[in-house]
Amino acid sequence: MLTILFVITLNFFLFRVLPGDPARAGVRDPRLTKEAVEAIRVRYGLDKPVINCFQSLNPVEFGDCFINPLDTQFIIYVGNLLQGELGISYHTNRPVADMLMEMLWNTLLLIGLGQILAIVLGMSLGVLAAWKARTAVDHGALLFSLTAWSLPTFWLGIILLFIGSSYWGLPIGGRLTPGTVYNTSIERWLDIGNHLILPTLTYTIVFLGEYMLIMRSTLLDVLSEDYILTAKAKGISTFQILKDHALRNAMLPMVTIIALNLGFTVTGAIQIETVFSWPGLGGAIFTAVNRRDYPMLQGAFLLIAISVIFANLVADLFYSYLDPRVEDS
Amino acid sequence: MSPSPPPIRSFWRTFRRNRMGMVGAVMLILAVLMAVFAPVLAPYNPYQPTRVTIDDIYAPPSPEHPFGTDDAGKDVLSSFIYGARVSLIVGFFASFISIFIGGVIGISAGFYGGKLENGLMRFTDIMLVIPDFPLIVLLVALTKPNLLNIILVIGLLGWTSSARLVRSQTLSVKQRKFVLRARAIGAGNFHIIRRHIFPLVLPLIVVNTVLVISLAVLNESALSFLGLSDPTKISWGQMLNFAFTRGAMSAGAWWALVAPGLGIVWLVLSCTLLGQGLEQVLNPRLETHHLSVGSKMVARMMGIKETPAIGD
Amino acid sequence: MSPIVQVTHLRKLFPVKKSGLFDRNETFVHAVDDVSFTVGRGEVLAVVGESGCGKSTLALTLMGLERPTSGVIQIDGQNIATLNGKEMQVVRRHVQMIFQDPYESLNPIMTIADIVAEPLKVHGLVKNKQERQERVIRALEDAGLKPAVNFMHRLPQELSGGQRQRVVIAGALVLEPELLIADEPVSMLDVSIRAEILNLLLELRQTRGISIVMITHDLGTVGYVADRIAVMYLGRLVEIGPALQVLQQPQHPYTRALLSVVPVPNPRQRRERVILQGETPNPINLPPGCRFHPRCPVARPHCQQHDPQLRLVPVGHEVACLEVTPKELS
Amino acid sequence: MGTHNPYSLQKAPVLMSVTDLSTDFLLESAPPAHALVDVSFTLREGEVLGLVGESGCGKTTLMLSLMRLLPANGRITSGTVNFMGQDLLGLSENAMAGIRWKHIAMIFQGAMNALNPVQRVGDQIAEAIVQHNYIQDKGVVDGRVIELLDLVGIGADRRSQYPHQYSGGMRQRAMIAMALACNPQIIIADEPTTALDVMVQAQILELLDNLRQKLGLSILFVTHDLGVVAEMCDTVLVMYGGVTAEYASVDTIYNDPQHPYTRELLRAFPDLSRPTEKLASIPGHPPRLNALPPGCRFAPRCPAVFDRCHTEQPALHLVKPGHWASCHLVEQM
Repeated sequence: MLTILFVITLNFFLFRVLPGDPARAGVRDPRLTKEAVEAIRVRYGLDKPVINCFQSLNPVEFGDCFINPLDTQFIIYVGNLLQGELGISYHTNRPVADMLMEMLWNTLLLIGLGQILAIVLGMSLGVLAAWKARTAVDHGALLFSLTAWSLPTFWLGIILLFIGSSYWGLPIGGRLTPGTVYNTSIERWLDIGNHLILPTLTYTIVFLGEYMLIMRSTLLDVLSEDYILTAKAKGISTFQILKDHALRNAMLPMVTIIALNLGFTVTGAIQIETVFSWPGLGGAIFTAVNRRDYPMLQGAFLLIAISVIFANLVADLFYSYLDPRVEDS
Repeated sequence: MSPSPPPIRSFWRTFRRNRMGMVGAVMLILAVLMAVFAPVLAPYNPYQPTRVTIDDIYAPPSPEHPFGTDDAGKDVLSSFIYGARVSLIVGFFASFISIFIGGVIGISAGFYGGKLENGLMRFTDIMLVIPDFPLIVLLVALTKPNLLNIILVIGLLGWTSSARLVRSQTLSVKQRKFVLRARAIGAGNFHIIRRHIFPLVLPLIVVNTVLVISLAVLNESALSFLGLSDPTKISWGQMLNFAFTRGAMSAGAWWALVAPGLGIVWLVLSCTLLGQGLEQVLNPRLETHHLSVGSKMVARMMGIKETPAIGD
Repeated sequence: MSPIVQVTHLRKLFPVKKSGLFDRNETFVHAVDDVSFTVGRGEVLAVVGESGCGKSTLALTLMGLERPTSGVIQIDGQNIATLNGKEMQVVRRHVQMIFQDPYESLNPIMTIADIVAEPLKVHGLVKNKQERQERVIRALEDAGLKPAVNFMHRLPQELSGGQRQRVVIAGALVLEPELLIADEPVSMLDVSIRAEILNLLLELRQTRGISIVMITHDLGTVGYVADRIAVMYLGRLVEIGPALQVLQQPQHPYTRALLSVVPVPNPRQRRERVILQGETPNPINLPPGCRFHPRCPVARPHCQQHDPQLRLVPVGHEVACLEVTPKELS
Repeated sequence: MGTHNPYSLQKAPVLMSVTDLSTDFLLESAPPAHALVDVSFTLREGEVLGLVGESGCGKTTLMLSLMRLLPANGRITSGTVNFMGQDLLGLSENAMAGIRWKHIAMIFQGAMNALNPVQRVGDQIAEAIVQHNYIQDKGVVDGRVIELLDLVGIGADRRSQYPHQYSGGMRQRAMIAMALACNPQIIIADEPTTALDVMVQAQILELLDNLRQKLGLSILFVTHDLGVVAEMCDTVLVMYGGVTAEYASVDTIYNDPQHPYTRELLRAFPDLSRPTEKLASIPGHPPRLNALPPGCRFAPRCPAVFDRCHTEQPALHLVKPGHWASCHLVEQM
């Protein structure tokens, strides 16, 4: 809760402190008269003081401290937020909330699919490497993971795009093939799926390495614990020991890492969506930065931060389900 | 009876045998050498304006231009060699900033505990939740994308995970009995941090620095790729940006895409390997076969905990 | 001569964190609760008890590493609670501590010489290198590490457990203390080398007149080292007296039970064993009356109501039990 | 606790006999360490054999060799372990897995680490039952778990708790209940009371002794505590540096020890019944298995050492029926 409050505050003030008058930057048209600019400022509420005592923060202009705090930009912003109102895009003049929602689903599709694949494949590879520790299988998996981790996301995307579009006949980007008429929704989904292959593959490879490395090392740690020896002494088979005793204990650090990684997923999304022209949040952030579309950026940040906070909460819950020791400590 | 070798020398002796770490170190040294001696190594000076004809644009590799030419008809090899400089400078300086902040916050939070720790860790957790990269993009875009700003922004936002790591290591060192012994002697906090905590947290900081460098390099290249590079400096990310946005793909000019990308992979991989190797050396785990017996028990069996000594 | 340590009504409580947000009733762990005793000069006092009885907290409080909740600790006649930082440093020099685990209590990256010299540096006692070196050598040799030059440049992990414990002792001796607090000094060592460390401590008592407070759970060895034994249960002293008297004629039912279950290395000797059921309860919710009554084999109803105080049984032997009748003073 | 009548014990059938068992550890940059050299003993029905020694003496190696649970770098180089008419060392891995816990179960030191922290205690006990008895009916298994917990004095309602909710003594009891799950003939107990307080130790020892009598168990009791051995065991195997120093009945070991190490160890061990005598110590320290002295492994610390000891490891000599010791002095007698 405190975190969300902090994020909202940071989000608001960051954009007031940063250089460039939003109105002027947002509508870069030299033909606009002073009056027109002023009208735009009024329209977006930028004529009001930022907060008590400060008329504006960049450049810093002190203002009246005894005004009604409800009539400041900050409180209006928070109030709008509480109503699900994220402002209107400077660029498209559409409500930010609507735009974000559209893109959120696209991004979630990409991130979700990529993460699930990366987690499943990475963990399996990690288990395999730990089980066959110090053999060629282990060394091979290790080298592959280290290399995968070292690949710049966007570059991998470019290379896959290059190969995929010239040799495998995969689409060069976007979400749907332009100009296609779909007879059924299945056709439409198939087209989306076709467009998803390369970005998802990029995403999976980039994250797979780290999950594999973590899984391998925690599993090695867990397997050297005395309770594994107990299980072995009980006559339990290797497979069952891995399944019943080792994996659940090794999952504990994995969950933490996956939760921490969710912030990084956005990093990946920005790069991948830019390379593949995927109409998602990441690409939108990049476009909005270039266009100085402040309401859009603010909205996107807030959405991402809240999603990450939420995902962390879920991870915490999952963790306490996995580890009975958490409740009592 | 010869005295035992100083820790540095015994560290080197073990590290030398670590294949992964050595490969990483050699790769990193090669990259640094290439950056330092760029003017000697590069066949052309990429900063010098050149006259080009249409044939020079995206020319495939040839004896004159071993890596081909780019969209402006410039030699890719030369740009590639000079490009290493930006990645290395940003990588090193940004990670030093991150590690310094992370180290100070981590050690003070872990050592002093109480309200200070609560406050600092609260702050760290919040910073950890806010996704770095969009913020980096935004800050660099809205300030001016020059080398200093890029370093500062990446450095000032990249300390959170280090702070957490250093804190947990500090906590575990603090629990150890020799810290209690130092207190019993009457040593003050500053003495304990300097003599007992910091030296034992240092190995972790070293490993972490190397890994943070690789993250900084990745972030810098991604920024440049998105067009947010210092326009006065050639960097690998910038080369990729130009190639990607100026038709290298449709021209089939793979050479303009491959070299700078591999450069980034080379640098990041060298740091990753070095980091892994350092970790294995500085923080050794008994990697005995797990499915047969606990390594703790092996240590017990072998009497490893106790080493035989001299003089009796 | 005044005793080196005088502890009166010492109490150390640790607050327990409550999970309930609105629960304002704070609860406490009663680690040490109303403990009084003295340690004479040149005396070895052993404090025995099971884990959780408060003996380690007692040691830390004596060292000034934990602040007492109430009560007075006088060392050398000075109340350490009222001392300022500088005066406390002086007291600290005269009170040194030896720890249980010699594998853990030495910093693994410092050489033996650095470890032993550290107290000198902390207290700024010697100005030049040569004097420091001499004192380090003397301390090492006094602790039985001869010749000292063979050890000075080594790292702790190159020494055996016994040698490491000697380094810890040397680090304490270098400040020429008057009081040593030894927390389980031999429990982590192999049986065959325990005696050398214990004998070394006794020797230091002989040659330097150092007083020792030894915290231990090992009833087997206390008879060899201690002049007096104090038995703790749930934060309280239940019995204190001359070592042989406590070992051979224990008065408190807890002491008796404890002594009866110590395994004796002689298969021909059969004894009546008093095995108490259950385990020491946690020191948060203390039973009313005598703390020991729920597990006591001789408890009677009045034990639930009255909290017994230490009383003299014969001279010098005190017991806190309602069921023990004092003998005639002779 | 009653020591068995040695005469009745000698008539009891032999359950397990171990001959010349040797184990090496392969080391990365050194010749293999001989952690266990030619150890032999027999374990009869109902017998408690004490395995005594200090750190690094090979007692844990012996225990793991018997169960064939050595780490990957451990190799059994010679010997036989005869149990129920078959050599355990010759069995396939699958057949050995069938022997483990069903016939030979273990109790470990520090039960906290030996119990899986994220599994309910009851489930961990049930796992062993299901594994070896192929019982699928949950009610039957649960009934057996309750029965086992009752046997060691733990209430049935605590079976759904996790190890961290147990006290140290309770965990060790749960470990014992788990060991009894398949009615094994032999229990190997590795320092089962080392980390516990004296009173809890007494409770656990009493429990083990009662169970031994009630169920007719044979116990291989690994410990460094000579007091516990005197109270618990019928026979004693004293180990030093991976070899057998002395092997005899408990009475002989304590009252007529022949090996200098046994004698010195007994003198170094405190005895509450003789609190005034000065405690002796053995100079030096136990050898590390990868840095063993040539000749007799005890020679560097032995008070009765002579030239031959530094060059030749003495073989195990029969002192008198049922009493072996490996010392050149014994041979010369």
